[in-house]
Amino acid sequence: MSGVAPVSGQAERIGGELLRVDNVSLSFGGVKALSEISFDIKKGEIRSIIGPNGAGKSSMLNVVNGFYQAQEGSIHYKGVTYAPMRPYIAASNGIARTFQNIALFRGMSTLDNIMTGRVLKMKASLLEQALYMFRGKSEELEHREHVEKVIDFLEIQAIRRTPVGRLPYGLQKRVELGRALAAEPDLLLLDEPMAGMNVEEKEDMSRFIIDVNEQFGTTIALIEHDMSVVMDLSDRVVVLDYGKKLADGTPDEVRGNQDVIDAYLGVTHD
Amino acid sequence: MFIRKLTLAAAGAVIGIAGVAATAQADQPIPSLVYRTGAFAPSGIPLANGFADYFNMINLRDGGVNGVKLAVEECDTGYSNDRGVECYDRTKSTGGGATVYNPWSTGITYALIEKATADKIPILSMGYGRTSAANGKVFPYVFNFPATYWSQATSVIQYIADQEGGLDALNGKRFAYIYLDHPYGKEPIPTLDVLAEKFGFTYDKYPVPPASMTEQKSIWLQVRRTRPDYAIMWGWGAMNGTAVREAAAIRFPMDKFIGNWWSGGNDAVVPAGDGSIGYKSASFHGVGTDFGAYEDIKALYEAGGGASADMSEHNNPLWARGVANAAYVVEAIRTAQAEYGDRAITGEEMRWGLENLDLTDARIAEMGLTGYITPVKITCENHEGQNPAILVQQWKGDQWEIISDWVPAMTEVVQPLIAQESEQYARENNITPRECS
Amino acid sequence: MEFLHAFFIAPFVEMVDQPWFLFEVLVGGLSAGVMYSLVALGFVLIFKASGVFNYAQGVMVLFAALNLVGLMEWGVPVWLALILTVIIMIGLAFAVERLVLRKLVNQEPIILFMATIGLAFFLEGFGETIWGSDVRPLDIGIPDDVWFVGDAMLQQSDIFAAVVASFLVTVLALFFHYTRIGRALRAVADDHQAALSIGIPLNHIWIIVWAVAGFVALVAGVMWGARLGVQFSLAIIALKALPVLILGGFTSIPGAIIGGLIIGAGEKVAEVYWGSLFGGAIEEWFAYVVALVFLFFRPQGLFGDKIIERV
Amino acid sequence: MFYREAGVFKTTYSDDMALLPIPLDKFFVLSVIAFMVLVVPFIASEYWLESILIPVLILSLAAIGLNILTGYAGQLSLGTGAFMAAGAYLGYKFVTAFPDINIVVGVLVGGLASAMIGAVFGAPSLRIKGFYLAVTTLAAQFFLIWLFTKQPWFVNYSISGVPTAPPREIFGFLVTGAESNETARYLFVLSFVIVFALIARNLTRGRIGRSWMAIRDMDIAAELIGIKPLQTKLSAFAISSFYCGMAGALWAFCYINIVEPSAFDINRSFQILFMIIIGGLGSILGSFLGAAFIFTLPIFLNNAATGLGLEVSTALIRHVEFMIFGAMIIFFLIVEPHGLARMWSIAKEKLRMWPFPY
Repeated sequence: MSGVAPVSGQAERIGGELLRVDNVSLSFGGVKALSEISFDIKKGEIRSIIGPNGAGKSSMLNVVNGFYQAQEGSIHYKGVTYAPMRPYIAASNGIARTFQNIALFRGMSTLDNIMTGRVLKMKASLLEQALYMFRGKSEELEHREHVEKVIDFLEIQAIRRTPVGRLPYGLQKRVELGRALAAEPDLLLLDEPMAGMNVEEKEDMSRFIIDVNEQFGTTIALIEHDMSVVMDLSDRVVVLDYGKKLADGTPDEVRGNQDVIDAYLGVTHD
Repeated sequence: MFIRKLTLAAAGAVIGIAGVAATAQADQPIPSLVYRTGAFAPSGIPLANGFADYFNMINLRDGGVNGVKLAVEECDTGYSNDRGVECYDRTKSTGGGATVYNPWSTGITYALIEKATADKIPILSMGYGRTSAANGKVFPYVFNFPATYWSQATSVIQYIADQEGGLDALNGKRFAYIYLDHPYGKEPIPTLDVLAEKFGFTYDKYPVPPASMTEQKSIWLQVRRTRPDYAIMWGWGAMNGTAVREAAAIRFPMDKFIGNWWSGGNDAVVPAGDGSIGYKSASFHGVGTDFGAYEDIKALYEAGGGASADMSEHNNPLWARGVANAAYVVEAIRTAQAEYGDRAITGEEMRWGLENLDLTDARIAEMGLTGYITPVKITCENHEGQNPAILVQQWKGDQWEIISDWVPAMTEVVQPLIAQESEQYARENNITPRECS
Repeated sequence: MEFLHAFFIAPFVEMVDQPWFLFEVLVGGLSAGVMYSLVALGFVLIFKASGVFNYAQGVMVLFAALNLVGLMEWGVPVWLALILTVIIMIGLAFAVERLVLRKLVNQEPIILFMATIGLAFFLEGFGETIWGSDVRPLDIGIPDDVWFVGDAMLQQSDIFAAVVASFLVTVLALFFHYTRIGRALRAVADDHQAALSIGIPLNHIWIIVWAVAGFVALVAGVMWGARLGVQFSLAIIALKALPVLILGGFTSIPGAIIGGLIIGAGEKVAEVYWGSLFGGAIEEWFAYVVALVFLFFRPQGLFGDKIIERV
Repeated sequence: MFYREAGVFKTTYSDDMALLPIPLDKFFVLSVIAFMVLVVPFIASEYWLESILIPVLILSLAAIGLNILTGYAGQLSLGTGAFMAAGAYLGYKFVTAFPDINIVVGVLVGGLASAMIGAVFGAPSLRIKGFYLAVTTLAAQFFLIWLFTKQPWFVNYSISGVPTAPPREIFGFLVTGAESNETARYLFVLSFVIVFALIARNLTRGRIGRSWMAIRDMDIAAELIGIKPLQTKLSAFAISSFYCGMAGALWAFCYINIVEPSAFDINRSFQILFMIIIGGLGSILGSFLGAAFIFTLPIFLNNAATGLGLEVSTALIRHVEFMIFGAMIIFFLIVEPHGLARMWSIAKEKLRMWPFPY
């Protein structure tokens, strides 16, 4: 992938451990989706999770932000242990995410969608909101200003008022990223942000991911199928297959791992 | 944000005014709060037809009452109280102001008493409505002759006593009271309580909710278990037919099942087929087509102005009741015209007409309604009439037959209750009872 | 204290005291339950095959019965009236597919649900415009005598209804298992693509299933009409099929039957033994409140498919 | 080119986020309100005030309530009538228990009581949705109406069970009861409706409104970005019921003047549902349009039949009314799921372009 700037200045960008997944196992009615997975994510890095279809990547993200509750194992985040993580705790502690199948609020405008990303930061009481006075008004304005910055950053000014249901796929993905960014997350989980995009859109999206990481110092966990994107963007990569961890390391390390190559080439396990 | 509504409203206004103007000023506007739709339609349709037929017959035969045509304006309430109020508001000022309201519903009557009093329009709730409104001192605008529910309840108990061999025989008896769970069905309960205490009988109450009145299985199971000596019913609409049917299904003796006069229409007995033979109900007027004025009604039908789709409906006591009600209204209009002149009278004048109504046997004979309606004499203080009483009729499989003489009400029981309740009402509403001299 | 006694002890003492009466109450309740089941069955058929929650099923029951009675009043013999009514219901299925479902394909379920509320109102108005709003007795020779079992009195019509209902369920079961269309209908419930691969267009599936539901509605209407008379205000009672579905699960035919029986028997027992304690008429809401409580513990119903949410 | 936003430049977010960012809109709404308050009482007949405007306004309030729940928060309710009844009965109870307290408080208390009951019946919404939830709201419908009919305490042990609304004054004018003047009642109802329509508008465009819509559009995603589903759904139920409760109390006090159950039966619930479907789901303006449309259509049909000199029976009109409502529901769901409100905004859009086709 040309056009994607090489990641630079790793030394000062990446800090200590932000999140650690410890021995997580998850099963649905007897079917194991994840078994004994452990890995960590460092502050400021771009961490990718890859693997063939059905490897349990999305399940992994779902466990991290508490949508699925793992039967075993724990999540350590910002020095606190959660077993399991809960969605509200995750969201209120700075974990935001996008979804594999776009999960935007289709009936709402771009602006409103992104505003929902700020919901945890708004404190106005019901009465203040009802009257649109005091904090009810000041908050709206203050957060609107922030949201406008996100809109500028993602270059979607023109579709501010458009209901997102009417937007093309690529733009919807961008709005969804905007909604996650609006929450000013410490950890951003991106579930296949480039799936179904053409080359140009992918380039744009890659640029946004790098910018987010560099400008705001946001830690990013990324699921992506496009290997070249993953290898270009990531600091470290976790490989899953059939719910098990296959490999973990820098892009180069992973690329050379025989198990990974087998898994991707479809060599049967024996 | 309101503007679109206004455009709509304006569009409606044009047609609305056109609708209002359709009734010419010179006619006597008679709103008719009917229910030709919904679960009460089986009872409401014959009533509304009889009511309309008599007025139209008068228009056809006599050209109105002393030359004033009667303009019946129907509004469908569906027997629902709130729609009754809507209908009232909608019709009260048409054609120079409504003459009198016949709500055909106790609930609607209750809802309209204050409104109509404030608007000075009388209500004739003939054999229904608020019993204590019989006290004309407190309720100058409400009339409920020729008998009230409380009177009827005492008459029914009296009739049972007659069957059992005297009032003493009531002691220790057990009755089932099956009623529509509506102001109508609740109305006689205070009187039944008094009577139960006075004569030593007990009664079980079985409310039937209006919304699901065709599902009475559990009630009749309980009746079957308790095996009451008599079952008394205050039912209406689809409830009547279902009750008689269920009673027949559990083999309840039909001659011990007595409905009030609203449970005595054909809709009560037809659904059960032969099972309903022997079922009894109260009444306060004749039944059938064997009366003089019927010839004129037939003429109306021949002229194509009749309301019933099928003239066999005229054997239904409820059709007869519509006719009776209309006949009372016409006579009250006549009475008022005698005082105020032969023109369309106002609501206030109609009130005077009702209060001075004195319908004698002689006059009834002139009307061709002998044996069909009962004489009444209304006074300022008594709006129920002088001799509240009931007839008992029995279903013979193809027609109703009157099987009793007039069974008088126990006025000594009812009058104190009326006085007590109406005085309490007057106190609560800061009404000073008027003087009747 | 007195209340506690009346609530927890007295009813059970009565039940033991007069077992024949309890038996009668149960039979009465079950026969009412059969009626709910028959309505619920129509819901399930349509829901399984098209994912549409057909609120109008109750009104369809009355619409079918009303057509039957109306035709009979015109002097049409019973057998012909039945056939004509079936044809009318099939025509209705066509009209619904063409005018409603086809235009709302891929809409959210809740939109379709609201559309069927509209359909219910339309059918009610349409039926009454044509046939009027009188209560009509329906007499097609269903026996109305009684049998005595010990002290207990059983209505033959109740037994008859139960027999017809079980017959109908058997026929439907056979239809689903042994005919090509039946198998296709089952397939479409699982996967629309699968149904297409059998070679039956989705539109046809819809028409068929609505027609079958119309037929079930006619059977329910006949049973119901014979018992209570035919008129649209019965639609309120037909609404009780909704709690039945919650109990039985939206996709299960046995669930609809058993749910109906439980609701029917439960509400009659509750009304007879506990009703007077609360002023009577508790069966108005009993079924709904049971459903509500049930939802807390088993949202998918007794026999329904488990709901798994995915992102 | 009269109606336009071009040339209107907003320099602050505050301007952009004002209730009505386009000056002409603002002027328009203000003049409509002024017209309703200052002109209508003088030109409308008693019939218009009493039989059309008052009920339409009250039903609009109830429709706003249901729209908050169904249109904004996506929770279908078939129990609107019951929540109105709760407001009417408990408001009545409060007003008669404390005769000296202002009637405005009485109406608000009716709303609050209904809000609490609404929250209780909304509790299952956490676990269930769609038509499952609709069935539980039916439980509310049947249970509450039964309760109010059966327990004489709610109607102060009145024999008939249909007590009349007690007469109460504001600024010396009677606004409830049979004796009250219809203009006073109209203005009383209108002020409630204006205030609470504005509040509803504020709520729905702010944080809580966005949370409702997020839950409606995709509840799982909403939960994952930190919107608490229980709190959000319950707030929708409570606020929706608050509006319905106030509407119920106003209906009983200022329109039919009696407190009774049949005004709040399941048909009322459907009527209001139809109002929001035809008016526009998720639109405050639509609530008004729908209420006016549904309420006046039968009157219109009636008068149209009479006006055309057709001898049509009252029954037939009622049946035809059912057919038209049913057909219109289907029509709107197919053709314009956003209802009259969307048609209005399309018309506005056209107006903005006028006279150019694009």
